[in-house]
Amino acid sequence: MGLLKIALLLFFLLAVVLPLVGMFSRLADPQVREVFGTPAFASACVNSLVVAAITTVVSVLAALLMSWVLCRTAIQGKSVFAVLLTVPMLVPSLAHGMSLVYLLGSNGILTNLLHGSWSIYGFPGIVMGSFLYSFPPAFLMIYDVMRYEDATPYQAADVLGIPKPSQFAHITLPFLRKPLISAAFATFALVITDYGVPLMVGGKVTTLPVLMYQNAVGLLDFDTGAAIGFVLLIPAVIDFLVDVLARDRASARYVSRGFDLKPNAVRDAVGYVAAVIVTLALLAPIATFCMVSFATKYPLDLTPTLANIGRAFTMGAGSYWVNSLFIAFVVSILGTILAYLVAYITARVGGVSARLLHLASVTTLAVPGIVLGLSFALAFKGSLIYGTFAILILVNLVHFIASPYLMAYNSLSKVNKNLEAVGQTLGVGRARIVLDVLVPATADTIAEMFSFFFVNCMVTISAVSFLSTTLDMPLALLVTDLDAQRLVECSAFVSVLILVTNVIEKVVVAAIRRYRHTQQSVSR
Amino acid sequence: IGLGALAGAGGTSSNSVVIYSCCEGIRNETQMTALRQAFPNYDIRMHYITTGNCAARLRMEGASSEADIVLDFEGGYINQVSDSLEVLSDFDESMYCEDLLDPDDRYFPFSRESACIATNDNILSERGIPTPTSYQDLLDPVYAGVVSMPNPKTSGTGYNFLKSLVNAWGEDAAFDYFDALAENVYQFTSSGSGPVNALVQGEAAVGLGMTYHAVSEINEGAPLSVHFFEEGSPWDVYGSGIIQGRAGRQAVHDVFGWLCTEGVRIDNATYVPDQVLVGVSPEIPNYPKDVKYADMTGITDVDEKMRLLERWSH
Amino acid sequence: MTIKSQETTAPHKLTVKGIKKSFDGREVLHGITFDVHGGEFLSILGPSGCGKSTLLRILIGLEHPDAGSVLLDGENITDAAPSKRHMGIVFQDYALFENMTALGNVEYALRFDPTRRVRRSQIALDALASLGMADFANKPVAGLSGGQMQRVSIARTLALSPEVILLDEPTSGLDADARLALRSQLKNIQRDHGTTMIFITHDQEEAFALADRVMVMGEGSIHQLDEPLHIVENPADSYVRDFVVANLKAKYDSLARFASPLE
Amino acid sequence: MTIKSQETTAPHKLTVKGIKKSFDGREVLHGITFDVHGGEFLSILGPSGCGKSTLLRILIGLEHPDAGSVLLDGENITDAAPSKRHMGIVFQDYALFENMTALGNVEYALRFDPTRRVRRSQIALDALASLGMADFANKPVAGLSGGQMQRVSIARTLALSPEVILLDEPTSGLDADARLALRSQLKNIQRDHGTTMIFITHDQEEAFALADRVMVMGEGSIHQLDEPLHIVENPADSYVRDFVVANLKAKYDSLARFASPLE
Ligand SMILES: Nc1ncnc2c1ncn2[C@@H]1O[C@H](COP(=O)(O)OP(=O)(O)OP(=O)(O)O)[C@@H](O)[C@H]1O
Ligand SMILES: Nc1ncnc2c1ncn2[C@@H]1O[C@H](COP(=O)(O)OP(=O)(O)OP(=O)(O)O)[C@@H](O)[C@H]1O
Ligand SMILES: [Mg+2]
Ligand SMILES: [Mg+2]
Repeated sequence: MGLLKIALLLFFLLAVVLPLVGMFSRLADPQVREVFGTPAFASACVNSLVVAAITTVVSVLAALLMSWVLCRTAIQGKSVFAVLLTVPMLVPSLAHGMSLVYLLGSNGILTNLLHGSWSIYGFPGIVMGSFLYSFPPAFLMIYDVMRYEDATPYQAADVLGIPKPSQFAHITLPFLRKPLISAAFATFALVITDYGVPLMVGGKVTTLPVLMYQNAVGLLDFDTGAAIGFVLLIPAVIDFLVDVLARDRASARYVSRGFDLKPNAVRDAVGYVAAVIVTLALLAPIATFCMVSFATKYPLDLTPTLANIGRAFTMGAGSYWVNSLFIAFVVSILGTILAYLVAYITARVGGVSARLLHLASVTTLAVPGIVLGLSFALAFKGSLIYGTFAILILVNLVHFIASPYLMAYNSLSKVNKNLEAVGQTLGVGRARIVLDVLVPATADTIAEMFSFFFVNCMVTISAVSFLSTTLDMPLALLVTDLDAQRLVECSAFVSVLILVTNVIEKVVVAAIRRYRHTQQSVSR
Repeated sequence: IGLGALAGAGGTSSNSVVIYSCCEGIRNETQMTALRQAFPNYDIRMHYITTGNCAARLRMEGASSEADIVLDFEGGYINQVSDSLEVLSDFDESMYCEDLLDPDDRYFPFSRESACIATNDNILSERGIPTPTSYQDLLDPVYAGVVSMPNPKTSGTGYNFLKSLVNAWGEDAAFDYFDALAENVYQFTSSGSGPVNALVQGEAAVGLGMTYHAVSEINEGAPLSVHFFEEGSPWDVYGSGIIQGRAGRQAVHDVFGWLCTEGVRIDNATYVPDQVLVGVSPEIPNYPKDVKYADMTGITDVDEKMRLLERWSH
Repeated sequence: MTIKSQETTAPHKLTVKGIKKSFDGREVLHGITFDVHGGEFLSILGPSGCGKSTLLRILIGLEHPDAGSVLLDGENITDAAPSKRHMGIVFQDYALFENMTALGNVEYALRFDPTRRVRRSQIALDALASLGMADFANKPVAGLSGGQMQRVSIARTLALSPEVILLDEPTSGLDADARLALRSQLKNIQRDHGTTMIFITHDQEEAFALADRVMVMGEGSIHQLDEPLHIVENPADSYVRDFVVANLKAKYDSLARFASPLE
Repeated sequence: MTIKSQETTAPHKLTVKGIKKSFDGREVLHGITFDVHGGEFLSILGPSGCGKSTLLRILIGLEHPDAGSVLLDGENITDAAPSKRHMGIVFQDYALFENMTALGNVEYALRFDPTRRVRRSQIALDALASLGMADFANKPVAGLSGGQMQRVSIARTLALSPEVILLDEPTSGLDADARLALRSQLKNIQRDHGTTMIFITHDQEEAFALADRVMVMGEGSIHQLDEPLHIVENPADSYVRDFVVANLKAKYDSLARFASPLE
């Protein structure tokens, strides 16, 4: 056990702490810090803050609304809506930016349909695009809590004669305070560190990640890139602190009663309308790039064709797809094992090093991909793994480990605390209890962890763009490359390919889960 | 953790050659088809890479790069990483136009890529916007929100426009101009192909982009036309070079030798007809002839580029 | 104490007639009929899943019966909203508003009651005080012990001066000491306010110790409803005899060992 | 029944000497010394947080004392591994392996015991049968009631024939009926196997009803350890008198109303 703890701590030291420390040590040079005094930096800061703040409000409110609709109204097809609302997570953020142009740009489909004369470039575009990819995680965070809320306080309130709106304000909102805060900070950190959407529809609005991209990739000025990366770390670190503090105070509640929702015409109508509007808003852009990917030449010739598939594969989509699948599988397997081991130690073994491990793995949540990627490039260049699949696997592993870790942590914390103690008194070792009892008991969580790694490896751009070679390049990077070669239809098709891959992965995992559950209920 | 074992399959056997090309896909394909015919025994792999990424990689990795050869790499960027390139003393440079040559012989010209003001004529007429005839025209409020330009910070094409006007009008006048133009630009795109993409999609009515991009779209039926103003067409040399330490390999030597002769000829005749080779000026349908080039003195000067971009605020 | 049940009038009488209820096609209450006298303490005993909670939820209107009716003082309240029945309910898991203080929990509902709105702080404090919780008024409920939370929950109900209080296993979550303390407080409330109490418990000794009458339920029906002593003397059937009375005897016997020193 | 505690030898004696334990600099056990006779049923009573569970965890080796020692039949086992102490422990929350059947739970540990490995099915079935759970052997434990789960948990411990069984509030999660049933089964095990039982509960009546001797704990120390009748007759101090004895009396009084019909 002690050896395992040391090995894991060493892993985080080498893969997280050292690269970041190495990168930020460049800030010691006052010349590097000069960027903080420039007007471009100041305006990028303001832009980033404005965009992230607005998007956070919109995403979290929409997430709250949809959670309410799915948990507190009697509409039909809730599980379908719940799935559809998370689909935008399955495509790269860049694709959202592109699809907004197809849909709402000056010559966009909807723009022409409605004879609109708006311009989405700039703040509106960034906010809309950021909403698309930040809504699903915010929704999941709130929905997962609201779904398990106990109904008895509401029944007590009904008996006491407390009106429904007041119940919402004084029971529901306080109950959701922590998840709302967590979701708000997570959304904020997610939006403020993304460069995919602003690059596509940012107009003249430069945000911090774009500035970092311009400096590191455009001007080859890694020092300035590192300096901006440091600033990008700040909101994420605040998010992390808030989250950790809020999480630790969370009380473990047990459900005693679910809500029995009697039909209510007005409330359910509101529910349907809201669910349909939000779902359409999220899916229309995705539908658009699916359409573009099968157009002969968008927008001049919309005749459907499969030619873009052939072209995309000629341009290497096939081998990049294999690269992505390979990376995603290896990361999902190694990552799940690693996150589970760490969670086992922090949730069930304890001790000082466990607290350190918890901190280390949650900290990775705070490191933006673009920062992580650059720090890896600077730290590992010239090492054995540089330019190989190994570094891509490592960077994805580190980039995405926090959430699966927390999933495992929460689920392992819920499993009976005394199992290992019983094992010890019965003469059964810890490892056996893990394999024979804990793993089966948390199998659903393990599947979820695997899925999380997989999907994110398929869509990520920020962390890998500095690190991949032309041989091990993942598919998502092809989206920008094809766009830069004026092959927008092929580029849209690559997004579709990523989407389809992720959908298949989700379906397979869901099928395996269902199979397991039916097996269990048969034996019952 | 045995991640090291998963190292990529990037083993370099003696007859393999890896080329990083900043050319578009179709140009690469043409080169590859001809290369395979010329060198059936060599294992040649060519990969598209965006200019910025290529530069960032070479800056970071230097001589340990996976690539052996870089192809069609923008002059400003190639100078920024020229430390990582071999001095090309073995090859003959007399065939190239003199104004394209690198005094340090770190690269040979591959293409002369020139830029234009392209317009989507459907959009212009729909909105009743006149076709611009000068840079000053573009400051007219009728162009508000319909102009697209690549960002000089991330795109060589963008920088070409900036540099050409700095040379023509002096630095202050040029920057004043772009500050005013920014009022009408709806987006500074990160890649050089962004404006032409936007024109094709009908997002922009006027785009500052590559001539050959616009012409290839015209030849595919897009309602675009190309225009040049009196300051002349901004242009730049795009070069090829060998990564430090690779020139000794016969395969690399052969392939590079082919690329900077036959390769240039083919590309010049098929895609980018601006003159590269002495006495060779091919024609391509719809490609404007007798283009007046802008004065691009100092376009490959790295320090100058850094100084000017420092001042660029968009 | 300023809380009083609706002054003067005699304590209220609850009449339950032929209540039936099915869930998913399975009938869990097969026609339940009984009266509760005003001011009475009625304990309901019965095995898990026999329908005790369902019956209580129908009485207060959280569930609607498939057949039968509920009358309060002769008035049919079967279709009345839960808040209009002059009843209160206390759940096993307290069902407190976790983000508020003890006082906040009790005051909250009073804000929506026009007649009590103005004096709500005083009423709430009095209700807390009557359960010995005055000192905890400004504590957040999340920090209280189980017994304290249950008292806040009862005070919250009491503050609205209900005529009937329904208690669904209010002592189950508490340890033995808190249980004993709560028992005497419930009896005090019944005595001081004349409130009718209907009390579900799994603990036979508790049911018999507290009740004026005990109702023994089997699956969805009533086996016996009578005064404790009568049930012990004349169990209605073998179920009541074997299960209820025998268990009481076991407990009595184990304590009787200490009879003389305890006397 | 084929399960026997280590044959022939007289029941085993547990000696606890000067046990001290601190957590985060706060001492929660201030030097606990007592003997448990072989085959005895010892109940431990005490307020929440007084250190009962900590004491039990030290006895079985899940926690190491800062000072003091634990001896089994004179042999110092303070540093022995939990599995080498011939003791078993049962927790309030059952701590069952939820993915297995009842039989699977009991069999599981036997797989790792070379001497019982071969006959493990039989041993496990016997253990379940001795707690009346034979019919549930092939049911997944997740579908069982609390009382049934607790019996599986006890059977799991019993299958390894421990000399001492430690029970940390095994009845707290159960309803009154399941509680009473479990009580008699625990007494049966003690009688049939001669197993020493150390039993924590919050229920005074339960503690006194079951125990050969009762240990009343205050914060980190022992107030009294004596036979039930002696404690009731001669409480060691006012804490024991006011809290333990007075509560017993209240319960006795409430049942005494039914004394004559119950006799
Ligand atoms: N909302 C519901 N939907 C479906 N079945 C229900 C519902 N509420 C109760 N039941 C079923 O009705 C039966 C009676 O339930 P009820 O809760 O009234 O029992 P109970 O006597 O209170 O049991 P316990 O002592 O365990 O609380 C049970 O079989 C239960 O599963
Ligand atoms: N692992 C631990 N770390 C820190 N403090 C602990 C630990 N285990 C117990 N304590 C503290 O030691 C004291 C005694 O705890 P213990 O669980 O032994 O009490 P208990 O008598 O079993 O209480 P209860 O009746 O509530 O179960 C408590 O104050 C508790 O908070
Ligand atoms: Mg119930
Ligand atoms: Mg305890």
